[in-house]
Amino acid sequence: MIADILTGALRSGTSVMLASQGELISERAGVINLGTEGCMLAGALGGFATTVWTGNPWLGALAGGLCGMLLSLIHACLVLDRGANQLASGLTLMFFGIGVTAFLGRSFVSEQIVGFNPAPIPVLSDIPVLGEVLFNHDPLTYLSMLLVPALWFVLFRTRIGIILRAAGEREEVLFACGVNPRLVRYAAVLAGGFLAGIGGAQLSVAYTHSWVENMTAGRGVVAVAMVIFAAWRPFRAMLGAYLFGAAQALQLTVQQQGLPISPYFLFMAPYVLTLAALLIVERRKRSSVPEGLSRVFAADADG
Amino acid sequence: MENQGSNGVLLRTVGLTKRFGSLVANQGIDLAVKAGTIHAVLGENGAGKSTLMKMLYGVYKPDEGEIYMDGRPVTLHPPSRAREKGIGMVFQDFRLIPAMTALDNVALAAGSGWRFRRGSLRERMLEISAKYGLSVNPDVPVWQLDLGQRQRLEIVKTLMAPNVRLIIFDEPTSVLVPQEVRAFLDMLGLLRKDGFGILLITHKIDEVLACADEVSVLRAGRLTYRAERDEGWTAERLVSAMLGERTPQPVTKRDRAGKRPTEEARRSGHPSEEVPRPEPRFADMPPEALSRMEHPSEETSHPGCPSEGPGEVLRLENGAIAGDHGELVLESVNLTLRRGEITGVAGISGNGQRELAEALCGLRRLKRGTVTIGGKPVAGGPREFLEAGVACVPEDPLRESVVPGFTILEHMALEGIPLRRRRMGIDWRHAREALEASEEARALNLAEAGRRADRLSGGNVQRMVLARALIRRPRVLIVSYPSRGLDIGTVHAIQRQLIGLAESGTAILLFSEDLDELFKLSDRLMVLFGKRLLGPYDPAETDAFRIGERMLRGETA
Amino acid sequence: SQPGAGGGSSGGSSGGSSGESSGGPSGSSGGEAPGTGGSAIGFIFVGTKDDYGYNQAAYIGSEAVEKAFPDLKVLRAENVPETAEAERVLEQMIKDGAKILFPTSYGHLDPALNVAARHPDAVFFHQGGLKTAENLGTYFGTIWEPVYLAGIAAGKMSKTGKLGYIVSVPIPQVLLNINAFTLGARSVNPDATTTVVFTGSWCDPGQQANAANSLIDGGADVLTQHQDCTKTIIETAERRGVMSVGYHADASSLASLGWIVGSVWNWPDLFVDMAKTAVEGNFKGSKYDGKFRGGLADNVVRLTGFGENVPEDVRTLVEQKKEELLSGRLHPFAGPVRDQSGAVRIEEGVIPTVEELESTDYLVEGVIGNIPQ
Amino acid sequence: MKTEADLLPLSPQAARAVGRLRPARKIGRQIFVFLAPFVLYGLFLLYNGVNPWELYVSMVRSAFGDWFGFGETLIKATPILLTGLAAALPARAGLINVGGEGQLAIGALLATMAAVWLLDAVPAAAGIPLMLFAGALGGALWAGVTALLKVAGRMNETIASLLLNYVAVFLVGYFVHGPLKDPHSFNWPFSPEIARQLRLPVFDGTRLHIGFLLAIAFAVLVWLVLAKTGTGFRIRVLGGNRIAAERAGIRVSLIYAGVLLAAGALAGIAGMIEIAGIEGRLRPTTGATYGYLGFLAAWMAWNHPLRLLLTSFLLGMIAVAGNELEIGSGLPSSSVHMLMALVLFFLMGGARGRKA
Ligand SMILES: Nc1ncnc2c1ncn2[C@@H]1O[C@H](COP(=O)(O)OP(=O)(O)OP(=O)(O)O)[C@@H](O)[C@H]1O
Ligand SMILES: Nc1ncnc2c1ncn2[C@@H]1O[C@H](COP(=O)(O)OP(=O)(O)OP(=O)(O)O)[C@@H](O)[C@H]1O
Ligand SMILES: [Mg+2]
Ligand SMILES: [Mg+2]
Repeated sequence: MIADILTGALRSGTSVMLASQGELISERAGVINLGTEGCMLAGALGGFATTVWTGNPWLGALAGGLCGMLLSLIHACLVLDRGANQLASGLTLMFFGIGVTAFLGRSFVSEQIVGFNPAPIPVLSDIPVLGEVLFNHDPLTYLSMLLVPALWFVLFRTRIGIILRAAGEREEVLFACGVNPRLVRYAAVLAGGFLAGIGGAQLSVAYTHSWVENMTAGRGVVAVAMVIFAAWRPFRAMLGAYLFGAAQALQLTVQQQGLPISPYFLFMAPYVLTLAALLIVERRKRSSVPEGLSRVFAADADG
Repeated sequence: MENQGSNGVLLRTVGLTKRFGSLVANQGIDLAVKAGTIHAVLGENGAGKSTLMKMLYGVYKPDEGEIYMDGRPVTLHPPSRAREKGIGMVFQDFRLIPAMTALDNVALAAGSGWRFRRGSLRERMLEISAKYGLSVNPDVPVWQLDLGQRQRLEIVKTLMAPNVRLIIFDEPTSVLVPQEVRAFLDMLGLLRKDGFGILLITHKIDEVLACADEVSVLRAGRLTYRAERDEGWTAERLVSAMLGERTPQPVTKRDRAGKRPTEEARRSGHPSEEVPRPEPRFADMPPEALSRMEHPSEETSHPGCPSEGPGEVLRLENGAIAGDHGELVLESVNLTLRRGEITGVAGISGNGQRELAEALCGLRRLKRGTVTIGGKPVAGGPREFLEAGVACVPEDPLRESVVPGFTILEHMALEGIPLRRRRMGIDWRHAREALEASEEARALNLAEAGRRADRLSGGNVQRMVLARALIRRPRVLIVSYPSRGLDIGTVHAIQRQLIGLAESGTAILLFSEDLDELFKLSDRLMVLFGKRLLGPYDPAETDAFRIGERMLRGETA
Repeated sequence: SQPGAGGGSSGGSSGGSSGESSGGPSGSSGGEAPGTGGSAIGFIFVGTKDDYGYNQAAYIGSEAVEKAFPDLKVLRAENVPETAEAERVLEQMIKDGAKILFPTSYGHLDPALNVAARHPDAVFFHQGGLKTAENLGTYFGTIWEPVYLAGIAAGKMSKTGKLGYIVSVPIPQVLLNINAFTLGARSVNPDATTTVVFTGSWCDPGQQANAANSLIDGGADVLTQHQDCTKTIIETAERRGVMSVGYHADASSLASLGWIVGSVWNWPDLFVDMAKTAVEGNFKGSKYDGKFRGGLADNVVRLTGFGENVPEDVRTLVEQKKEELLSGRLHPFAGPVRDQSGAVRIEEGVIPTVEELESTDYLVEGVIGNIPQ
Repeated sequence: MKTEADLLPLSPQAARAVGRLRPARKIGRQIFVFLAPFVLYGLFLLYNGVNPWELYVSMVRSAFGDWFGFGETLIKATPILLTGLAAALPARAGLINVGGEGQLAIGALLATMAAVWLLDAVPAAAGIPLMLFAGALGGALWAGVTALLKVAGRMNETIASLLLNYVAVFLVGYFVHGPLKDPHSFNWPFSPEIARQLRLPVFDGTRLHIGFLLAIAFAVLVWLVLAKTGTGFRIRVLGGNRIAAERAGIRVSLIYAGVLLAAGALAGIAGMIEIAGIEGRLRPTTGATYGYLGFLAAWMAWNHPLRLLLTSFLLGMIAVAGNELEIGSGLPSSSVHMLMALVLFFLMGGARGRKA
C-alpha cells in the first residue's frame, strides 16, 4: 500500500512538479507568476491538440511547452515592460488561460489520442518496490526526474545560473555588470511558462489522455506554493510536488478503507498538508527569499 | 576637441549635463582623467558626484555633453558599453549580492559566456587579491562579510573584469577604519603604479591631500575648482570651493576643561578641521607607542561590573544578541548609559553595531540578559522602548525610516511630534505649527514640511531623522553613524545638536566609524570586538591608536 | 417552507421559492396558455456541451428541438452555476423572447421556480427536480434501470469480485446509481463489493486518473463512474488492463478490450415532445405538468452495446433481465434492501416510489466507502 | 547652508502641476486603453461569425437598458466591491490578501448557519444585523487563519490565503452535504432556506437589494479610516515601510492581524449579502469567483476605496453583459472570461507607462 501511495505520488505529482520547477526559475529571477495555472492549461490544450493533429506525443509535449511560453510572454510584457503588478497580472493571466483554452479547446474534448504510455525501464523496473515506484512511468515523468538535477546544476554551477539568481536578488548589481536584467527576467519567465506548459501537457497527453476545460483544477496554484515551500530549491520543489501527489493518493486510499471520515475533509488534505509544510519551513529561521521577490511580496504600494 | 592625441588622457568629458526632472544634478562638467593618476572629486552632499560617476559608468545617460576616450567620442550607456571600454566602478553602496558567495559574485561580474571554471576563476581571484593586498575568502556568502571585506571584494571584482583601465571609487573610505583607510590608500598607490586611471570620490580633504594627483570640486552640480598637485592646493582652498562663501564653523567642543585639563594635549596628532592632515596611521605608529599599550593601567576599564551609579539611565546586563541568520553576534555585553553623557562605540563595521543598536531600540530580542531603563526592566518591542524614552537614529535612515510617498511632516508626526486628535481624525495643522516652531528643525535646516521624504537626498533624510529624535527630547538616544557620508557643514550641525542634547540631560549612545568624531563627542568610549563590548575607556586617558588597536585585535594586555 | 412532497402533479408550488417578493415584469399573460407565443426556446446547462457526458446528452436534445422547430430560435447558455446566477440567465432569455425554458441541472431548480413565479406565461421543464409549480414541470430518466443491468454484467465479468465506482459528490442520483449497480452485481455474485471513491468535482481528469489508478492498485478489476466527463477513467482502465462500464455516453470505442456495457441518456424525442406540448398550449394537464419519469420502456434511457470480450452467456443473461424489467416482473429496488450497516431500508415486498428513490441518502450492503453525514 | 531644497526651483504644488501637463495625450491614451480590448475582441467575434456592433449594443442594453438590468449590474458589483475592499485594505498595510474567495464562502456559511439554526424566528430588525454579524465573523475567522499563519507562523499571506480558498470550498461542501443539509431537500446538497424576514429588502421591479447601499457605506468607511484617522495613518505607514513602522513603535503584528480580520469581515459580509439578498440558501458554489474579481477590482483601483466603487461597477457590468454575450452570440461562456481578461490586460499595460 505504501508503494501504491508513492507510485500515486509520482503519477499525480509530476505535472505539479514540472510547473513548480518552471515557476522556480521565474521566481529565482524575481518574477512570480500566479498565471502558472493558465500556462499549464495552455500547455495541456496545446499538447493535446498537437498530438491529435500529428499523432506524435513528443511533438505534443513540445507544443505544450511553447503554448505555456506564449502565455507567459503576456505576463512578462506586462510586468517587465509595463511595470504592472505581478500578482494582479498573474491572476488575470490565470483567468485568461482558463477562458482562452476553454474556448479554443471545445472541439478537442471528444478527441482521442495515442499519448504517452507507461514505459517500464527494462531491468530497473524489476527491482521489488523501487522498480514499481520509480521506473514504471511515462517518458515525460522520467524526463522530469532528470530535469531536477539538471536545473540544480544550471542554477548553482553555471554562470547562467548566477546571472539568473542575480536578476532575482538585485537587478542593479546585474545592470552594473553589464547584463540587462530585463532580458534575463524575460528569459526566466518564458522558461517558466515553457515548463508549466510541459507540465500541463504531461497531464493531458501522458497522464489522462484527455482534454477538458480547466482540467488543471488548481494544480498551477499549488505549484507556486510549492516553490515557496521549497525555499527556491529544485530538489525540495520536487519533494513538495510529490508530497502533494502523495496526499492525493493517500486521500483516495483512505476513502477506500471505508473509514467514517467525510470525503470533504479528505479533499482538503493536500491543501492543508501544503499549508502545514509551508508553516514548518517558514518557522525555520529566515528563509532564503530572493531579495527581488521579497519586494514583490512586500507589496510596494506603487506597483 | 583640441585634445585629440591621448597624451595619457584616458577619458575626457565635455559639457556633461544631467537633469532629474527639474533638478539639475550635473551642469556642464568638463573633466579629464589620465592614466596612472589619481583624480579626486570633492563635493558636499548632493553636489552631484555620484550622478557624474554613474554617467561615466553608463548607469545614466547624459542629457547633454560628450565623453571621449582615447580622444574618440564614445557612448557609455548602458554599463555593458562602459565595461567594454575598460571602465570599472566601485559603488558607494556596493553592487554585491548578499545571498551569493564571493566567488559567485566575481563570476557574475568578471566571467563571460555561460559556463565558468570555478577552479581557474578562484585562482585568478586569489592572485589579484594577493597582488593588491585585498584578501577575501571566495567561498563565504557576502552577507557574512563586514563592510571592509565587501569593499575589498568589490575591488577585486572590478579588477578582474577584462581590460579595465579606469576605476571609479565612489566614497570608498566612508566605511573603513583608519587602519583600513591606510591600506586602501596604499592599494590605490599600487594601482596608480600599474597604470590605472583612478577617479576617487570623497568628502575627506585629508585623503585628497594624501594621495590625489589632481582634484575637481563640484558644488551644486557645477565644477567650481580644478587643480593638479603641482599647482599647489590647500585645504582651505578646497573647502571654500566645496562650500562657497559659507565658511564652516567648527564645532564647539564639549567643555571638559574643568574635569580634564590635559585632554587637548593628550590627543597628539589629532587634526583640527581648519587644517586637516592625514589621519594617524596604525602602520606608522612608532614602536614606543605600541609598547605603551602593554601598560594600560592608567585607563579606567570596568567591564562586567556595572554598579548603580549616579544618573544612570539605561543599563544592559549580560546581553547576548543574535544576528539575522540566527548566529550569536554579541555575548555577555554590559553597558551603562548615564544622564548627560555621550558614550561612543568604536569598532570595525560588522562587529555587532547594528545588532546592538537594534537591541537597544527593541527591534531585536535579547537572547539572554536584561535591559533596564530608569530602574525598570524593559522587555518587548520598539513600542516599549519608545515609551521608556528611547529614541533611535538608524544606520540607514532611507531604508529604515523613510516611508515612500509620505511628507516630511508626516514623518515627523510618526515619532517626533505628538499628534493631536481633531474630531475623529488627526490635527495636521497643529502638527505643522509644532514643527515650524521647533528649534531643532530650524537648527538642522530641515527641508520644507510638505516635501516627499523619499525624494530627499541622503543628507536631508539624515537631518530629518535626527531632528525627529531630538524633538522628542528623549531620555536615551541611540544614534548610528550620524555623519556617515555627510559634508562638513552638516556634520558640524549634527554634532552640535548632539552635544546640546546631552547637555540637556539625554544619555546618548553613539556608534561611529569616525574615531575623530568619537573622541570629539564622547565622554566615554567603548569598542566592539569579537562578540564583546570592551571598555568603557576615558577618552581623555586613551588615544586613537589604542582604540584602533582594540578594534583590530581586542584587548591584548 | 414545506416542499411539495408526494407524487402530486402540480402540488406544493412555491415550496421554498421567494416568488412574491418581487412582483416582476410579468408579460401579457392574459388568457393565453403558458409557453405559447414565444420566439425562442432556452436551454441552460451547468457544464459545457462537449463534456462527453451529462451536459452533452442534454445538448444533443436541444439540437433535436432546434431542428424540430425551425421557426423558433434556440438560446443556450453553458456553465451556468447552480446559484442565483441562473435566475439572471433565465430572465435574460425570457427578455430575448423565450417562453419555453429547459433548466437542465438539479441546482437550477430553485432559480427556475423563482423565475417561473415571476413569469406565469412561460413554461419550464426542469431536469431531475422533485418540486414543481403551476408552469414548471420536471422530467427525468430512470437511469438506474440500465445501471442495474450493467451491474449484473459487471458482477458476472469480474474475477476479483471488486468493483470500483468513481463518483463526484454524494447527491441522491449518484447514490441511487451506486446502489443499483451494486444490487445488480450482487444479484449474480453475492460476494461482489463496490468500492466508492469521491473526487469532489464533476470533471477533473487528473483526479479521475488518480482515483482509477488507486482503485486498480487496490484490486478492482471493473471500473465505472458517475462523472460528467468519462473518457479518462475508461482509457486508464483500458491501459491498465481492467474492464470498464460506461455512463452517460457510449465509450466502447475507447476500450476495445475492457468495455463491458454502458448506460446512456436519450433525450431528443422526449425534448421535442415536451416542447411540442408547450408550444401547442397543451402543457396544463399534460403528463409533463408534474413529475415525468421516463425509463427503459420509453427509450429515454438505454443500454449500449456490449464489448467484444463479453461472452454470450453474460449478454443473454442481461437481455433476459432487461425483459423482466420491462415487463415489470423485476424491480431492482424491490425490498428487502439493506444498507451498509445491515439495517433494512426497504421492507420486504415494498416497491419504493420515485421520490423515495430520488432522495436516496444511504449506500446498500456491499458498498465500501461512506457518504458524509 | 544650501540644501537640496534650494536647488529645486519648483514648489511641490508646481511640480505636481507640471506632472499634469499634456492632458490631451493622457486622455488619448486612456481612451485607447479602454477601447482597444473591445476592438480586439470585436475582431475575434467577427472571426467567429458574430456581428460585434450588434452584440455590444445588446450587451450595453442588457446592463443599462432597464432597471432590471441596471439592478443586476449593481447586484454583481456589490460583492465585488466588498471583496475588493477586503483586498485593498490589507494592501494599504502592505499585505496581499487573495483570500477573499474563501472568506466570502465562510462568511456565507456562518451567516447561513446563524440564520437557519438560531435566527429562524427572530424579527428582521434584530435578525438581519445578527446575520450580518455572523457573516462578518465567519469571514474574519477565515482571515484569522491567514493572520495567525502570518503573524505567528511568519508565513507568506498571499500563498496562505490562496490555498485556504480551496480549503474553504471543501469546508462549505462538507457542511452542505452534511450538518447543514436541508432535510427537505430530498438529499440535495444545499442548506435550508433562510426565513423570509431575514431576506434583505428589495427594490421594486428588480432583484436589487439594499446590500449594495451597505457595500457603498463600507467603502466610504474604509476610505475615512484610511485617510483621516490615526489608525489609517499607521496602516499606511506600515504599508509604505515596515521597518520604519516598527521603529516608530507601531505594533506591526496587531495591525496585520487587524486589517486581515477586517478584510475577512468585509468579505464575509459579502457572503452574507449573497445569502440574504440573493440566494436565500447556501449552495456549494455560492459566491464563487467574487473573491478573485474583487482582488482585480482593488488592483485596478490602486487599492483606493473610492476608486474601487468605479472599478467594481465596471467588472459587474462586464459580467452581466457577458450573459447577453453568451446567449446572443452562441459563443461559449468562456468567451466572457476572455473579454474580461483583455480589458484587464490593457488596463494593466496602459494605465501605467511610468515606473516608480
Ligand atoms: N535618480 C534620481 N532621481 C532624482 N533625483 C536624483 C536621483 N539621483 C540623484 N538625485 C539628486 O541629484 C542630486 C545629486 O545627487 P548625487 O547622488 O549625485 O549627489 P552626491 O554628490 O553623490 O551626494 P552624496 O555625497 O550625498 O552621495 C541630489 O540632489 C539628489 O537628490
Ligand atoms: N499611479 C499609481 N500607480 C500605482 N499605484 C498608485 C498610483 N497612485 C497611487 N497609487 C497607490 O494607490 C493607493 C492610493 O493612492 P492615493 O495617493 O490616492 O491615496 P491617499 O491619498 O494616500 O489616500 P486617501 O485618499 O485615502 O488619503 C496607494 O497605495 C498608492 O500608493
Ligand atoms: Mg553620492
Ligand atoms: Mg493622501
